[in-house]
Amino acid sequence: MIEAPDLSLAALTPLLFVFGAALVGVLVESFAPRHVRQPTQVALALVGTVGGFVSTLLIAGRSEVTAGGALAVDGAGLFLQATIAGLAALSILLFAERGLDPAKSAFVASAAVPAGSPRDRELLTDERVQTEVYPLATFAVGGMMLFVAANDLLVMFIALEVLSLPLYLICGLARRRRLLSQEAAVKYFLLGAFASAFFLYGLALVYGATGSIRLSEIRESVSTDGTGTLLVLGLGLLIVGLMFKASVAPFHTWTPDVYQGAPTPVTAFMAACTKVAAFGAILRLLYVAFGTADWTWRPLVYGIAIVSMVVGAVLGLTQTDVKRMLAYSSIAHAGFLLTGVIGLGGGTGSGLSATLFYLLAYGLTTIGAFAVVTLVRDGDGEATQLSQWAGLARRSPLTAGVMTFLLLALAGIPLTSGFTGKFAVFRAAIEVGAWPLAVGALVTSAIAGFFYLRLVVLMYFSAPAEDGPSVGVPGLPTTIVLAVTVAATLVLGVVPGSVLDLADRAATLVG
Amino acid sequence: MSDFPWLLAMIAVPAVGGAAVAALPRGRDAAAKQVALAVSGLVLLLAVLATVAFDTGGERFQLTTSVSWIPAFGVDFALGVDGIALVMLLLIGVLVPVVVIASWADTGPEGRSMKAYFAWLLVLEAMMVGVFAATDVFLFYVFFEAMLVPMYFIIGSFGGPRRQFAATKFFLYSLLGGLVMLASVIGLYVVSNTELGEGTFAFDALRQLDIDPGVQKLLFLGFFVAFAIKAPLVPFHTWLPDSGAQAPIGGGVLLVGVLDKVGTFGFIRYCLPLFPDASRTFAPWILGLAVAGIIYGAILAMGQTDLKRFVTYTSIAHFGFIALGIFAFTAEGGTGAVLYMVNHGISTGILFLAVGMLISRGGSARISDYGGVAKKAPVLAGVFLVAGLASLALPGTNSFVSEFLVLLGSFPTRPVFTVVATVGIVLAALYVLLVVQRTMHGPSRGVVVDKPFPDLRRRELAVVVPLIALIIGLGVYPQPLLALIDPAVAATMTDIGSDPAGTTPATAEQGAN
Amino acid sequence: MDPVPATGLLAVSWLLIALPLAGAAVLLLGGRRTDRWGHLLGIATVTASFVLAVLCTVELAGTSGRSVGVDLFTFISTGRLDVSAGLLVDPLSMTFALLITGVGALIHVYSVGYMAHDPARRRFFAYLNLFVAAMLLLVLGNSFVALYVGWEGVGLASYLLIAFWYTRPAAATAAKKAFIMNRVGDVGLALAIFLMFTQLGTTSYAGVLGSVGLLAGGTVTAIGLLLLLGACGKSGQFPLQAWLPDAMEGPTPVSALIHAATMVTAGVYLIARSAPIFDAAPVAQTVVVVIGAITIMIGAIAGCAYDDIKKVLAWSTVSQIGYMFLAVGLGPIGYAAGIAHLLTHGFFKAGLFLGAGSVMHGMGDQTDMRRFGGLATKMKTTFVTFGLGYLALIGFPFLSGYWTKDAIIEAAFDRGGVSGYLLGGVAVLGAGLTAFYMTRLMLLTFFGKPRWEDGVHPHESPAVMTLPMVVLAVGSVAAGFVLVQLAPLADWLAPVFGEPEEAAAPAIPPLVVSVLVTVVVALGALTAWVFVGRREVPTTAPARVSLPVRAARNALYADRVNEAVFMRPGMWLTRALLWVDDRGVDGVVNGIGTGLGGSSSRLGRAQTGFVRSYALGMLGGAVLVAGALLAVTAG
Amino acid sequence: MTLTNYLVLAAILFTIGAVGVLVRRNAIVVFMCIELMLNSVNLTLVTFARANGSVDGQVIAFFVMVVAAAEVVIGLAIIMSIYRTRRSASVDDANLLKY
Repeated sequence: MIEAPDLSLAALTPLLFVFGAALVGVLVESFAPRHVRQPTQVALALVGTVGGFVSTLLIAGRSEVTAGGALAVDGAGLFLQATIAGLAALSILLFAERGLDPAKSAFVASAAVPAGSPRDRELLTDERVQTEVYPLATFAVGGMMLFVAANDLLVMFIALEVLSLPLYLICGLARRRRLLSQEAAVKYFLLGAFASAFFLYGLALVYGATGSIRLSEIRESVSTDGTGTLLVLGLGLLIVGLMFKASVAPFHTWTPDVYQGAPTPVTAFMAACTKVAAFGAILRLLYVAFGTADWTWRPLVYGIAIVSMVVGAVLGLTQTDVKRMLAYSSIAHAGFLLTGVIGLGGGTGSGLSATLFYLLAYGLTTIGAFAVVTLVRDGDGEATQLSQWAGLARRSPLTAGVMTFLLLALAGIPLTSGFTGKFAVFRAAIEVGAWPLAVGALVTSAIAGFFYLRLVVLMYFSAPAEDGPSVGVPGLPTTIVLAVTVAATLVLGVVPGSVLDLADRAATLVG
Repeated sequence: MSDFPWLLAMIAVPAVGGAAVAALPRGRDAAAKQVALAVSGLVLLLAVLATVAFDTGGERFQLTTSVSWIPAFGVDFALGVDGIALVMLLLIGVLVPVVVIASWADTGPEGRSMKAYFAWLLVLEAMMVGVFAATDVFLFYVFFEAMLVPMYFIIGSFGGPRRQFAATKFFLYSLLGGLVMLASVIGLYVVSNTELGEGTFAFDALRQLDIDPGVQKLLFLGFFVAFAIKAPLVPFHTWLPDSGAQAPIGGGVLLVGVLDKVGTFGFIRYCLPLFPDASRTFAPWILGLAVAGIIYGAILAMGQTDLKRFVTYTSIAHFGFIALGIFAFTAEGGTGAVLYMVNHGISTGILFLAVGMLISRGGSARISDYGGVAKKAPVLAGVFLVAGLASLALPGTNSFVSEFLVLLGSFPTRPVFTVVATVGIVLAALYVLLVVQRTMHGPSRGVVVDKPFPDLRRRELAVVVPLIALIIGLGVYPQPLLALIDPAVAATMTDIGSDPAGTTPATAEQGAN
Repeated sequence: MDPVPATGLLAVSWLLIALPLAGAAVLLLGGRRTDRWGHLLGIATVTASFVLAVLCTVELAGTSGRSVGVDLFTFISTGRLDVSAGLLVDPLSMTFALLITGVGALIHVYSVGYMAHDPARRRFFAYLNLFVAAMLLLVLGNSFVALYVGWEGVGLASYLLIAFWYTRPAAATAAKKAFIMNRVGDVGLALAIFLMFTQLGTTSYAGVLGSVGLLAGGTVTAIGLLLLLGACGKSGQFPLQAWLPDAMEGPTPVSALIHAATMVTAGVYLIARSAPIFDAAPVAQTVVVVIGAITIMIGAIAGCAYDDIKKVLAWSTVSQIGYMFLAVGLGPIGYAAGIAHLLTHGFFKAGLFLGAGSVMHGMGDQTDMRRFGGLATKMKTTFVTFGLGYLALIGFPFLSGYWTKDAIIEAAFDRGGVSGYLLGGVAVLGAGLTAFYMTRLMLLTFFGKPRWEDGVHPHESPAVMTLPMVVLAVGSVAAGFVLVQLAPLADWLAPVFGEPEEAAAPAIPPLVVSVLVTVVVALGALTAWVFVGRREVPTTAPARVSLPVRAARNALYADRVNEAVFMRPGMWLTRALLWVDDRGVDGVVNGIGTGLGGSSSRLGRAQTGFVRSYALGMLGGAVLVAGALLAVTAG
Repeated sequence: MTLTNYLVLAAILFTIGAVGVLVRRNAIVVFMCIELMLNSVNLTLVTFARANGSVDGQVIAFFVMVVAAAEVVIGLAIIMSIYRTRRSASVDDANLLKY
């Protein structure tokens, strides 16, 4: 008689909530009549994500390893899960926006129809929408939340796939510019699969070296019989796999293409949530499994951080597409986040809470920024060309103002959440003596400042372009998103105290 | 009376006022002006009352307000002023209303509504007050950076033809410096964390730290770069001519008159007291830059063909004097330097305004387009001359006292640098009189003939008269300001290990030993 | 030595300065409203302070020690520096005060007529008042700082007055030149003050002059030389003499008051005032006398060659001030003599200028002497007064110049030794040259055939102009006798310079000296008559002249030198720096920007859009990562 | 015969797969190469499982297969859609997004 592994359902509520919602969503998709699907699916997805969010708050403070040691439910995990769920809820709202596109949805009516075919053209304006995107997204959210709680390389891998596979799909579901969208999907898929192969091989090597895939056990074996070549190689490959998801240079190459090609709400979702999830996993891997041997990977991460910041900042300078520009900005931010990871020191530094806060702040701001992108439209969908934004401030001061504020936050100007986050992570880095890294980061953020500024200059100081884009009137969902993100960006910049304390209290990793 | 939160009020009033102006419906420019004038006038009143409430004999920092802001970082929202900051607040209080009146008739490029301009002016005022009134380094930094935003929009939206370039250059250059400083700010916090057990940003606490010299050097450089860009010292100056030339006159006045002072203020408020050893180590180099700036700025000023650029280059020369006075580490030099900050704000302010009045008539900033203005607009010419004389530090004008003090104070410790700097006063005469001759004297030429070129109007007189009054008044009787500044500088000298009482005469020393 | 606090009338001696200053303020701020009565106010204020000066002098004479201090308010007090705005009323300062206000008042009166037709007459009087105020501050101030303030104040006034007719480019340029060259001198003065503060911690006369003894020899010399630099700038002494003749672009009363009688003598005052310093610094003194001697010659030589009546007088001023420098450079025996000459010179040179002005007035503002001639009959008063001034200047026996100049020459010889003879010789030679060029001037202007331009009808000037000339003429005749014989100035100034000491054994008996001088002067005059008086004078200066004459016409190329040494390199430097700033400093800044942009687009190429190259990138990255980790663990 | 050989073989297979991804144009083939990499990992896993004398590795291998299958579904769907649009499965043709 084998007894079942301990399973603390309470600790798993968030996950159960989200996955439950996703599964129900599948059923709805297959059985509910078409006209009720859209509202039902949106409702379901929101219930799932918001429910997940709330339940994490309810069980906040728990710190245990459960599911037979496969899952670690701890402060950091819950904080990240909450962040993911919350950001996901906002993204879902963006998905659900029906006011902007004349066809009432950003997603393709029928993905199976070849792009550009007569049928496709007639479907373009058809108000019929496919709703599979909601359960898919919900599954991805579940995968992400699982990812950050994984206490076991296998679970981590499964979670990785669970969050990736739906994303691959929904990247290709744009209603307009379908060629770009599909190309983005293909690229994301192939490269993602390629990366997960690396991750998997790393898993295998680590398993071979330590005889276990449980993070805690890896930690023990590392501290007892040191780090052999096999183990180190494994670690390297695992890092590659995770860095890919976090879009850290030099594994960033997919990011700009996919961000540009994917439907903007999806881009927002990926930019915010995927990053959070990936960094959650990175933190776990590096500190729970390899924290005692941090001397092995610290120099590497140090270097990668610099590369990522420089690549992001420099390549961003000459972008001509807003979404692409934001993609490079997200690469640079990945670098800044890594300074926070460095700042974790021997796991004691303030780096963990700093990183948690930064992820939250960055996620909110970036969703807001993409939300604004969805507003600025011309004849065929969103006007993402920088040149089209010229003189936007005259057309719609409010939109321009919101965008400017969010950009300043991304640039890290004081009184915005971006500044608080930067301050936190750089402080962490300097505390552990990594001041050259911090200085480098600061210089690169000055460089990055240029391209954020470029957009501001265009919007405010340039004469409006002829036949420029119109600013759509956002429906309720987008309005909520904008309100929340802007408010949060401001609050986290002006009175971040409480949230910082929260992150501080949450900053524990078990396993 | 002194427990009223003067400083908080001086930040809140313009901030709220700015928001109010921004909230006005489109096209209500007239209302915007009136509100802006009223608000800035109120701030001036507050500044004066605060000065009355300030006790020169009392604590170093007074009128303090402090509430915990971000406990996680040990940051307080702490305000307070010593004499140095207080005189700067007075300067702000005076200049902003003047600028508002001076910009009364301005019209934005491409027919922009000037409403935003006045809103930004008020926001800028709030930020400037904050930057001088902060006694918490983090808070100081926040204002230091946030201050860029309004000025960025003032230049970028209401400036000259190349305003986009100028605004971006201004913002990025300053941002770069600021971020480098941020590294030092954090470093300072970390040091305090290790020394005091819990990190703090409170200036007075940080002043007590004794920091390992090596670390001091690094931290000092971080702060120095930011301030050297802000001030600006040669060779970090090239953003100023661009910004100054493109900025609208009002913005230019505040940019050169107040914003740049944040740099020199930073030297004396933060660099010296926090990093005495490093300051002494680097002093020779900085003095080199300062003196180079005096000569370099003056010579370049002579070579300028654009009136606004001319003014900015004269300022670069003046900032050299200020830095000289600060890094000479004598009470006289320091006091002179601080007084210089105020005086330069006034004298360059009026010079900039006079230039603006010229340009508003001639419609050109090229020096060569003018000539013989004195014939057609004698009063304007007179004002320009007075401004010029003030900027060449003629005795009887305010600048003389400060420049004289700076040189006299620097001579005992740094004779060589001072001698070179003193040559600068000849160059100053040269560049001022050159421009006066080209534009004001000789037969009327260029736009002076083509355009109507009326003499000063009532509103314009209202702009210049108070400034001229200050120029003469402070030139004849600077003592009140000196009395304010003296104790603060003395305290700084104690921090850096110089004799707070001033320079001991060489002969007296011989007598002593 | 320390001045006693002021009482009675002296306590309000600050009114001396305040009155003209108030006048200036009213006239400048009042604007056109004051046009009608502006000039009267100007005269009133100056006259008032003259009267006050007289009364003060009388009272001062009564006080013991004849040195009274007036403390007004604290000007600058910070650190160890404590400058109080205060006055020092003593024989020296009052002597100057009298000269300034007296001659000043006369010239104000004269200007009423001279500027009658100028629309900006009010402004003119405002500036004149401003000048008088600044000059009085210069001489009455009780510290070197106060002196410095007045020093630059008069500089400003002179700038404004030279550029009074600013629409003339020449005037504007001359004014600028004057101010700049003065500033060069001011640098010296300023540095001297800094040095005093560094060494003694004070800048007041009492403090500094009282404790010269504490200073090291080198320091004293340094201070002395720096002060001298300042003096040279103000007084148009070598090497800073070039601005003074150009300053004649200003209206003639200005030349008379500022550039002849008062301001340019400030240098002499400075050196006399700092007597203790110079007495303690023989080297500095030597430099003073040498500069004095050189300047005597430069001025005299240049004076011989010019045809512009005002410029000749200007060069003569330069050379006469050279005499004064020579005198004060000689130390105790010379101070009184120098001041005496300064005063008499004030009278006759002012008179000469006013005369010249009167001539120009009658000749339609013509200044070229080759266009004058035969005016003696046309303008009798002018001729007589001018003639008296002329005689006084060349040292015609028993007129002012005779007494004071001879005293200086004697003192020069009394210095003894080679240097004594050298200096004395130069002085005598200078006297001869003076006689030459002044006689030439007289002949060209008042004698010979008329060479007037057509349509010029010379006429005597109105009484308001001639009256001051008459007064000054009287001064030119009598002042010397009064100051040297009747009521020796030396005794009056004793409290400042100490009791006058007679040279133990005069190298050459005074009588011999005066005879010698008189003879040389006569010779000079005769030569002039031989060269100029007997012949027909061409109305245009002959082009083909001997080298020395050409050199003299170019004022010994002083301007050329300035141009070659300062102006051209300066312009070149400016251009060079402009380039450096634009391409160099700013080039780097902008270059970084463009460079980043360029590298950005170049790196961007790596983002080819091909999945397979992305995969390659990732594989490469993976290899690097693995390599790095292995390197770390292995190493 | 030692287990090392298996590991080496797996490594070689992995490399072949990786190189294949780099050199082949046809999306399907590229995808198959990735599958090859996954399976090489499986081989590694089971080898280590034997070496460590635990079954974990083999269990993991099963998981991997399942995941791979899922990947196939998604992948083929995506590739199909783009193929139907472009009438070509060459990954090099999907090149609109760059720089």
